[in-house]
Amino acid sequence: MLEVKNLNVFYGVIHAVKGISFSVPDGKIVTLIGANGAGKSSTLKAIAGLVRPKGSILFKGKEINKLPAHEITKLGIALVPEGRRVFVNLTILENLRMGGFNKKLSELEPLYEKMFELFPILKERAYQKAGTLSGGEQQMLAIARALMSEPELLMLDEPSLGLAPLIVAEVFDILKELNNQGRTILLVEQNAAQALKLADYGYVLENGTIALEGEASGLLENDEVRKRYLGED
Amino acid sequence: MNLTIVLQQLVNGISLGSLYGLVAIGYTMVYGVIRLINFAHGDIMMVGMYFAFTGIAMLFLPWWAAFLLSMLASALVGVIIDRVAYKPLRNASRISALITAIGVSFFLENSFLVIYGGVPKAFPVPSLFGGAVNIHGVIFPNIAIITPIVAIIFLMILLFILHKTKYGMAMRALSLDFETVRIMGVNVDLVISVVFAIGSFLAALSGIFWAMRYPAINPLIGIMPGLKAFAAAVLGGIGSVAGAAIGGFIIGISEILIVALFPSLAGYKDAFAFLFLIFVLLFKPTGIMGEDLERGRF
Amino acid sequence: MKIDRNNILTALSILAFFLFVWWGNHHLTAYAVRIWEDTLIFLMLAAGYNLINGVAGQFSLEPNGFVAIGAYVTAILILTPAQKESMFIIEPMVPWLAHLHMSFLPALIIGGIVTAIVGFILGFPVFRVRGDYLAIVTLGFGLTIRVVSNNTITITNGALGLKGLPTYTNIWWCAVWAVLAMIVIMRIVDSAFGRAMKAIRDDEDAAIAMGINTLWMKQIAFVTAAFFEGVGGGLLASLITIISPTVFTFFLTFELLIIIVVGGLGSMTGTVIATVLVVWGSELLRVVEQPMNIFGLHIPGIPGMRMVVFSILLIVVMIFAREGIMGQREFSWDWLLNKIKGKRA
Amino acid sequence: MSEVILKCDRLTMRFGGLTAVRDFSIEIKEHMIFGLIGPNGAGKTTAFNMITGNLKPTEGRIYFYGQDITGLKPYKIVSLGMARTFQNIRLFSNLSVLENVLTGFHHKLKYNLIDAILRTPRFYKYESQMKEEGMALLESVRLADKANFRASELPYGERRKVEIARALATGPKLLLLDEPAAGMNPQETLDLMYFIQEVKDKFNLTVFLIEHDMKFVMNLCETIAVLDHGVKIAEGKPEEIRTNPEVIKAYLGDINA
Repeated sequence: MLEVKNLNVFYGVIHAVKGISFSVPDGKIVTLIGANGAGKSSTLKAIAGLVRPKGSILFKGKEINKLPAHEITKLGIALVPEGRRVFVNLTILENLRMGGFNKKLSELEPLYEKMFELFPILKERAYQKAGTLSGGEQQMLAIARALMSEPELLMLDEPSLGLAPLIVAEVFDILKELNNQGRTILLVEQNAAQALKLADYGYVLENGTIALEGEASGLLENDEVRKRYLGED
Repeated sequence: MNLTIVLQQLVNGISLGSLYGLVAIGYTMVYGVIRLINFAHGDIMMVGMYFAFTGIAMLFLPWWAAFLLSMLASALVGVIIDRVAYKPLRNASRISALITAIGVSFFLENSFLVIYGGVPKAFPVPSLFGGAVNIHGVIFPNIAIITPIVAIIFLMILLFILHKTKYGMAMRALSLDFETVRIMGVNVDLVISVVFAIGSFLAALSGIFWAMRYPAINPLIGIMPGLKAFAAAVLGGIGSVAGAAIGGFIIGISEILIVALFPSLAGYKDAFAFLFLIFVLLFKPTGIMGEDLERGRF
Repeated sequence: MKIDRNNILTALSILAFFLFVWWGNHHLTAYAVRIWEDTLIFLMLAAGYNLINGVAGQFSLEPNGFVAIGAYVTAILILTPAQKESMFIIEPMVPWLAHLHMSFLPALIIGGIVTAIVGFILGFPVFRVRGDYLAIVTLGFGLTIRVVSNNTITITNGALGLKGLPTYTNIWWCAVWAVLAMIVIMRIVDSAFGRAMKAIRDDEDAAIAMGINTLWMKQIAFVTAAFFEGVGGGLLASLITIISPTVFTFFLTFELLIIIVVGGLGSMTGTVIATVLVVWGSELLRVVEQPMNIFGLHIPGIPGMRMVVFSILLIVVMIFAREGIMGQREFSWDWLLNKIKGKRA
Repeated sequence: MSEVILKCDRLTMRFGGLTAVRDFSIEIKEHMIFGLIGPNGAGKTTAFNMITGNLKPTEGRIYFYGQDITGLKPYKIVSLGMARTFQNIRLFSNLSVLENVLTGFHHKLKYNLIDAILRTPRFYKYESQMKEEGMALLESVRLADKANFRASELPYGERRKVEIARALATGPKLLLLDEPAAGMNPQETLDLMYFIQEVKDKFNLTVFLIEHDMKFVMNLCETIAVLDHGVKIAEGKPEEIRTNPEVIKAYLGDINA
């Protein structure tokens, strides 16, 4: 579904992503793990069109590298940004409406229902400001908001960041469920253990390059990964 | 002072206040989405006046056509200013954008000075706005009655757009989180352009009514009302459209009443808004309707 | 040892500068001397402005208001009682000011001190808020000063202004004050106070968490700027000999803003370079406002064109060269000596 | 028996209608490492901000070494001996590492503005003394070789250490760390754990920290308090917290399974 070739991201003089290539096959969960500053977020932002990269990004065979962010969203890629970034001054329903910005009014109603089914907590509080939600609830809302555009590819940037272990488990359960429903997922995580348990395939990023890649289960067994990213001795 | 005079002054104050309010809305909306005090906003008032003046006095258009064209053209000027001067600085520090805004303000004032000269021009007032009505022995100038009505109509339209349309919702969502709004599939640059267009349109509207109230216009005429409108926006809590309108009324009415009650202070009336502003900042730094300066909302 | 060497080099270059002033005073045209006087006064104003704006990062638009205060105070003090009596024709001057008269130096210093006091008082409300609000309130303050000077007829003679001021200002006054201002301001910058100001500029919350009394640091920067702007106003008043409420407009602030932005916000070296560039450039630009004859073609002068060019310049600098000439860097003797050594090696 | 360094007595913070922290009471004894955990938005940072004076509590009192410090200005509290770091590292990015540290000395500055302007002997004396102390401090946290780097040039992990060193420069007795391990990988986190332990012993500190990384908190802290929806639901030794049913329900989930 997604084919990234020789991707480079620069911030001024800083070379954040140095020519990485990877692919996300249909219906799979692929994860990018690595330390802070390894270039994981930059990669996601590049795919979403928030930074201008060099290289090639093919989505369903179409080159999207030069497209503006809102056009990329329309093609069927949604990003759940790092730190959730829900619109705190908007109600939960309005947040969902923002997620489905380019949907027709008639399409929205069933989508709301679907989201409320997936995240019952949102239904109870549909008319409250998103700022009143707890961190975990905001993460749910951020995922629901992304799903409102009915994306074929769902990208998540550190969904476990700053969440209680309890909530992290819940979030990962939901991702599993979404994947079971056939959604393709690209997941960026520092919480390597849980990301690899969930994913089909994993890439380890180090200093802007791919240091390791392989089946997620294989990476979980890899000594190097265990030592550096799972904190095991 | 008897009741008639009080009433007259009150109507006068409401009318002036609605002019400040219309300009204040532009400040507040632009600040709400891109966190920029658009110094040049007051000058858009002046631009609107000169465009309308050109339409009536030089192109001999009917007044309504001249007014409408002027407002549309001013909206376009607002959009161009944003695209040319502010957009390249979206990711720069706020101080850079603010300095640029001062540059734009200066540019507008001086290019109109170059084009139209520094000598004040007499603004042609259409007869509809020129007369006065006598209600039970109290004389009200037409303009003083029409102004608040027009202002309130446009305010209602604006509030409808903000709260009932998806683009209005996008404007409210924008407050400094461009990235997230962008990945919702929203063309953020377009939304920001719309904000500038609305703000400039209303500023031009206010400018035209200002020019009919005080019918001599010059290229520096926008500075003072612009600043007072800014004071009104802060007073109302910057980021809040309703607050801006209320702030405008408060500044307008108190300015008129103070001059009416203490004629000896008339010379200081232009300084009054700032004392008011400083006072507000001292005791309620977030304004009347505002809660948190760092969190925008309409 | 190193510090001594640098101090000696600095002292020598100041001496060289005064030699240049002495030479220029005798050999340059009156016009050139006048522009050097402008340049030096602007240098003092810009250095103060850069302290509050660039170093402490508080975006204030105070200069024209403060310069006006300094100019009025100095002017009132150096006018003779007889001059005042003949000038105040609408209403007589208040008696306690009408008989006050003193020489230039104390008048300048009092002008600076009064301005500093006004700045100190103004600082309390305006520094309660951060960022943009400061800009607009200080801008409003400048306009308020104009309104006040227009209305306090028994002190300022209202719209008629004050005329026939004694012309004390010469290049020596300007040079000595400019050097003094530079030394004082650079020493503040290069001390714990300057560090605290820069800390506030970079991250105010973190500065507070370091135990820095941020209001106090901002006040030091603001009051220092106010003092030198007040003195600069006094020098300008005696240089142009006529002041009125419309003399010190926002254009003055605007010019200073261009100077510190072009030089690089926070860099005093940049301020020096940019002051010379902008003041002299501004003189050259007068050409566009004068009628010209090119190949028999008569082009009328366009008043206001200079300011249009200026505002475009500012916008272009902000968009394409935000860091200005120097960024936040400063000239230092060590850097220069290393450079020279490097070339030899 | 060691002395109580910090005591919070029924702290409550309301923002408009929202109660961020309710009746928060803790006592921290000297020389301990005290951890505060809880889900995002539980009010941990708000509690910190009240203690450091950035927020004035709606109700309740704060005592530092028995002295009531409620409502004191942050810079006053710093000079009493309390320093903090921020969740997202906030260094002065245009200052050098050494200059960053020197700002921490500011509240006990021994020369005044006149000394600085006239460059009196006192200025030179204390300026060089400060620089020596600053270098000594950087030396002791093994950052001396980075002294002249601009803060923004350092890698993430080192920036966190500089931020802690800068806080140490204020001469604190109590050090508050707001999510020090956020954004670090296991290796960096481990590193930081030793660093904090080392700094604590070397500077004779009491440490109060907020953290999400369970491993980090459990290994480092002697006492842990758990905050949920602004209310303290538990306090105790790590093993007690780990097995506290309420904490498991609200926060930990079934991580031990």
